[in-house]
Amino acid sequence: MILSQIKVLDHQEITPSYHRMVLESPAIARGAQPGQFLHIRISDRHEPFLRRPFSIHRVRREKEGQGEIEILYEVVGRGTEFLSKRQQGEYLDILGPLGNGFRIGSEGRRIEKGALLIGGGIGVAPLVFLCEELITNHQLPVTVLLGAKSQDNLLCEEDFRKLGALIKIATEDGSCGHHGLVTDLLPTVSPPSSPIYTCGPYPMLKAIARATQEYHLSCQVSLEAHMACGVGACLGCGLKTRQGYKYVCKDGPVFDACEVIWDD
Amino acid sequence: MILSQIKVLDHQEITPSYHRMVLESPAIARGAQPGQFLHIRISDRHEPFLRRPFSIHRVRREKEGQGEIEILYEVVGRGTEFLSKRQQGEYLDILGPLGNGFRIGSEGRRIEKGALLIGGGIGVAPLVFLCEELITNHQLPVTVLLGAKSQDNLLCEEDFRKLGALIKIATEDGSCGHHGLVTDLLPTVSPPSSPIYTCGPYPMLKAIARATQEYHLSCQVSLEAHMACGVGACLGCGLKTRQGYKYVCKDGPVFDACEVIWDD
Amino acid sequence: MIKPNLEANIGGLRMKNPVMVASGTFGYGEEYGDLVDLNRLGAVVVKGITLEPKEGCPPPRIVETSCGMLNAVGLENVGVKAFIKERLPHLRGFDVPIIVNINGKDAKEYGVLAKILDGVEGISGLEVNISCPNVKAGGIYFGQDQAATYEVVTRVREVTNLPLIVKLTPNVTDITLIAKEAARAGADGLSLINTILGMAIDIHTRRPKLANITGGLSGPAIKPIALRMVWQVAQVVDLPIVGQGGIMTAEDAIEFILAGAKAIAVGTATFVNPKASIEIIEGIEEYLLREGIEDINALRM
Amino acid sequence: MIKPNLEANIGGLRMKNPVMVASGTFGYGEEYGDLVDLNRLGAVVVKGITLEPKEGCPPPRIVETSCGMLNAVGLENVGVKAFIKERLPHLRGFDVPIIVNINGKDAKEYGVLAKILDGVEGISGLEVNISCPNVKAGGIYFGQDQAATYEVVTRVREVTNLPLIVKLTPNVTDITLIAKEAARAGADGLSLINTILGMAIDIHTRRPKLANITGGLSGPAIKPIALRMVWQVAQVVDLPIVGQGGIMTAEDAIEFILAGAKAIAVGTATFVNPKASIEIIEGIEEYLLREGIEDINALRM
Ligand SMILES: Cc1cc2nc3c(=O)[nH]c(=O)nc-3n(C[C@H](O)[C@H](O)[C@H](O)COP(=O)(O)OP(=O)(O)OC[C@H]3O[C@@H](n4cnc5c(N)ncnc54)[C@H](O)[C@@H]3O)c2cc1C
Ligand SMILES: Cc1cc2nc3c(=O)[nH]c(=O)nc-3n(C[C@H](O)[C@H](O)[C@H](O)COP(=O)(O)OP(=O)(O)OC[C@H]3O[C@@H](n4cnc5c(N)ncnc54)[C@H](O)[C@@H]3O)c2cc1C
Ligand SMILES: Cc1cc2nc3c(=O)[nH]c(=O)nc-3n(C[C@H](O)[C@H](O)[C@H](O)COP(=O)(O)O)c2cc1C
Ligand SMILES: Cc1cc2nc3c(=O)[nH]c(=O)nc-3n(C[C@H](O)[C@H](O)[C@H](O)COP(=O)(O)O)c2cc1C
Ligand code: FES
Ligand code: FES
Repeated sequence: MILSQIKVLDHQEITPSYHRMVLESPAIARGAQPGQFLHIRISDRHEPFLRRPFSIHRVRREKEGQGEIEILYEVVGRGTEFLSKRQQGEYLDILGPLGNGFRIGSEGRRIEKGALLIGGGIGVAPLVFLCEELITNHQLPVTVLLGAKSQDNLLCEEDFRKLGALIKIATEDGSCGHHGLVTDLLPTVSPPSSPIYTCGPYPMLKAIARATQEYHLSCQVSLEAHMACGVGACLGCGLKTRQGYKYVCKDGPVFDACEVIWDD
Repeated sequence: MILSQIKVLDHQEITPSYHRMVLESPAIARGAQPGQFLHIRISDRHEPFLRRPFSIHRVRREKEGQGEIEILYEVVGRGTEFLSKRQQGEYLDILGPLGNGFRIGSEGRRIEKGALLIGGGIGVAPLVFLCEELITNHQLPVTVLLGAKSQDNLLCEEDFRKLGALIKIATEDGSCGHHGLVTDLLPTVSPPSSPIYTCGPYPMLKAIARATQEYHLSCQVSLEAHMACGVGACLGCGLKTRQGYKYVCKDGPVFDACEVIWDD
Repeated sequence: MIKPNLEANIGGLRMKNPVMVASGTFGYGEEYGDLVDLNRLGAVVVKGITLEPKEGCPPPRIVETSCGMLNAVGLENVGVKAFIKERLPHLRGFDVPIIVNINGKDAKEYGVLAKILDGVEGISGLEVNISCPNVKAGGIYFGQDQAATYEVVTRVREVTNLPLIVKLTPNVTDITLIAKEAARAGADGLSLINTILGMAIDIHTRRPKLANITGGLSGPAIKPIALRMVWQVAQVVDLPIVGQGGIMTAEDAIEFILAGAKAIAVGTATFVNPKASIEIIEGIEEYLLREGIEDINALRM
Repeated sequence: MIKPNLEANIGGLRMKNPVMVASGTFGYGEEYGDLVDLNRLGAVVVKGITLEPKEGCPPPRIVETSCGMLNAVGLENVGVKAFIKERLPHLRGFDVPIIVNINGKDAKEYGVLAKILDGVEGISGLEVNISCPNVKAGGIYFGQDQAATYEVVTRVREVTNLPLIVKLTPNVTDITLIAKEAARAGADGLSLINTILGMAIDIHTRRPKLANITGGLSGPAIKPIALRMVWQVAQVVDLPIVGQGGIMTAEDAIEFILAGAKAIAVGTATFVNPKASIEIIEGIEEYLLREGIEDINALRM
């Protein structure tokens, strides 16, 4: 956990609502795990007041002493809007890496058959980092199911392709791939027993959790909660689990789907 | 009184604390009087919360339908600091022109002998506009007494010189002109009976008011007060006068020195 | 789709929309004349009036705070007679209900004021301010005490049939108790909240920033508190509520309506954005259209 | 010039500087371990403790507001036994006074809690929280009532000689009355203010944003209110005050000290800037140096 002023190396608008920001931080790049997040101070004044959490989208740590991290974000409110105005060369006050990321080969078991990544909308953000880790460091075959409202909201297809993942797409309006929800694609995946890693809107995660529970599949979900501290101090991001309240920021944001008590 | 989004045409840092901003507004340029001010919204979020008042420093209205106004300001707190970061091409939400400016030839009497302008620190801002008006439109000889902490804080000497004013300078550290307060220069001015127009720190204005009252000189002071509305609606900028409370934003900011009840 | 109905009714006072401008933030309706078309507003609540002209507090009277401001104007006003003679005529020229905010030194004076105003042409309602934090005699005391609230409202009720809105102070342990007393004494509506007592100190001069030492906090900083109080009162008192406190946007206004307010008042926002009230009216209408709600009175949590 | 003296003493609890971290905003002192050197702090007030473990409120528990936040955590904690066994040992490793924030269901339970904690190694003082707005039984009720305040503090006072700081709620008509009762019952110090009850509504779902409906407002939005209450209490009660509510910077802290606080607590600021407390200590020292004040206890309005 590092708190520092970090330089914006690059900031690209992918579409008016999606932005990609590259940040210079050898220290965070060195320690970051897929699924972990950054807690970013949006303004040095009191509004927007709280920090905003963003998953680590990609990490580059080519040379010793160098390192870059990327976030991919959607403009949904005042904080992200303000963030989208920050320019190359400016500095951001960042706390991270925070939380527990995806466990690869959880409980000591090695994954042999490969992994299934399911991303909905902006939820793909942490999955690119994870995919790279799985393919490059673990030499595992990865299938990615990508879901979006429409082709315009489809993110990172190229990134996953370059990494060598097999990609299946679903859009709600049918403008690309399967016409329907990404969860419809679940039965089409083989082998059906690969461990699942997923991030996306709550209803999607819940549907996946339900499906995987039925088939006793290992499934890790990356969840969101409104956060104040990001480090477990405020107890603001409480999540109902079978072991009582856990904290999205400290115990998560990645949880086993089966330990989460899903809301209606 | 106009409320509009106004484009920043130019924004120059004179020294790290003093900035000059040129704004595009034919409508304000057309109606503005020396001594009036603009009420500028600093942020479109809630912090800094209130608008900030700035005197109209200069006006250009060369051609029909065109017009520029300038402010000259000092960075003293969060609002002016934030303002100093606005860039050319951005838009500012501005209410103005507001207030009652300097009265030239007050009470119907024409000024014959000329005018004496006394500016302390950033208080010179409205005097440049006034000086231009006096010299260009009223063909009056103008003497300007300029005071500052030191040579580095001396503002607008060149502007006054170009307009053709006679200038005398005092600095508190003696780095330029008379070593002492600008009020020390008062007895050196001739004719001693010119009407006085002044803006600057409160103690300076008070000293001048006292001196001019003794000699029964006409003296107009431009005063400051913390403001909310800027238009006379909140009664926040109350000023004690011999006629009861008046409002700096609506009745002023320019007042006859003799009507003000000066604080200790 | 047809235009949604925005009409509101506060205890007999009918408005074309639920958006008022709050007392003390819109002068006597002349100051923003060039910028705000009064005819578009739901109602105008004028600056607080007293029986005699009042000088108010010495300056400095206002201080900016985080997302808000403190004011200690101290009810400066021209007095009821000058108000009727000099300020009201201008307001009569508009097609908008005028609500007069009244302030007495004691219960009797509230009654005297109400009687003077009763029947005066161009006045549509009274807002009985029992909550000004910046005057020593009277003012805050009434609105912090159940019995005093009952007495003041009773006195006013006795002498007028004008719609009577009682303006409550948030500086209390349980605002519902005061609200209930106002209702029992015959109020037609409740206005809440007035400002919250606050303070600021200059660390360089080591003196309070306001000459009056303390002042009333307003603006977005207090919105969550105001909203909570409106919600609390709406649960237990069956009077229409004029919600206020930190409303800057249509979204804020809608929050208050969802919390149970029948109308809202825009206060400090006008200083920051003179057109706030107009933009809020437009924004509420757009929201209702978007959500497919035909009548604002059907908007509920 | 020599370094100014920053030492503070809150009813026998001696601190190297007047800057505490506030209850509920610093966990059990471990969470910010990497970033904040506990040894530099004046004191650490741990998250509120109850007799039995407490589950707290369902999520969502926090909402951002203008210059502040609402929380409805609901005093979730591991219970006093687990606290002593599992959390305290880590804290004992530091050279900083640990203050335990205690919360009972009734006056008796406050007494039981205090007795359990009395004499436990590593505990330097108790903060008796009679002001949590997010628990139904107990909690806010005590701090809104003079008699209940007196009773709770008396019960705690009977069983412990630890420095006793009573934490007051701002949700009252007159905080000085409650402060006086706490003093009369034997408090060694007062802590104010706790959060102010507030609310936020989602206009799209038309539901409250917090599962608990209402929550406690903290952050810079409430600073003017907190400052006013500290000043009011300091005028009439002769106990050292721990000022808090919206302190973000050293300047804010100094305002509280000028208003009459002997120490201050940094709460919500830590979420925004984990190093806020350390920067505030440094900023106070710089201010004293700049102003030529040799002892912080000499700093007065
Ligand atoms: C662990 C984690 C990782 C995330 N990673 C990403 C990412 O990689 N890319 C991305 O675009 N978004 C991500 N999000 C969501 C992102 O944090 C929110 O979209 C963002 O905080 C919205 O801020 P705002 O001011 O624009 O919206 P507003 O709605 O104005 O924000 C108001 C408040 O609500 C909170 N809030 C609003 N939406 C969310 C949300 N979905 N989750 C948590 N808090 C929220 C804000 O933090 C703020 O406190 C992540 C959230 C979490 C918890
Ligand atoms: C009619 C008028 C004309 C002015 N003209 C100029 C000008 O041409 N150039 C210039 O540099 N300054 C001018 N000022 C002063 C300028 O308004 C303040 O310096 C500015 O508001 C400070 O804002 P801040 O946020 O940087 O300071 P902060 O101290 O952080 O401001 C906090 C609050 O105090 C108010 N405030 C602080 N200082 C003053 C002040 N001196 N007068 C009024 N309010 C103040 C701010 O408006 C704000 O509400 C003028 C003031 C008035 C009333
Ligand atoms: C400068 C100022 C003056 C005010 N004067 C009055 C007044 O005379 N009578 C009154 O009932 N309320 C008065 N108020 C309170 C407002 O009407 C309103 O209730 C309060 O400010 C909360 O709303 P806001 O946050 O939207 O401003 C005043 C508020 C301000 C800021
Ligand atoms: C998330 C959160 C949890 C809190 N928990 C407690 C608590 O358990 N006990 C307590 O006495 N105060 C608690 N408080 C109140 C703070 O200690 C502090 O008094 C209050 O937040 C005002 O200060 P601030 O504005 O600096 O945060 C909590 C505040 C927050 C924001
Ligand atoms: S955000 Fe504070 S505990 Fe998770
Ligand atoms: S600033 Fe509102 S009356 Fe002058």
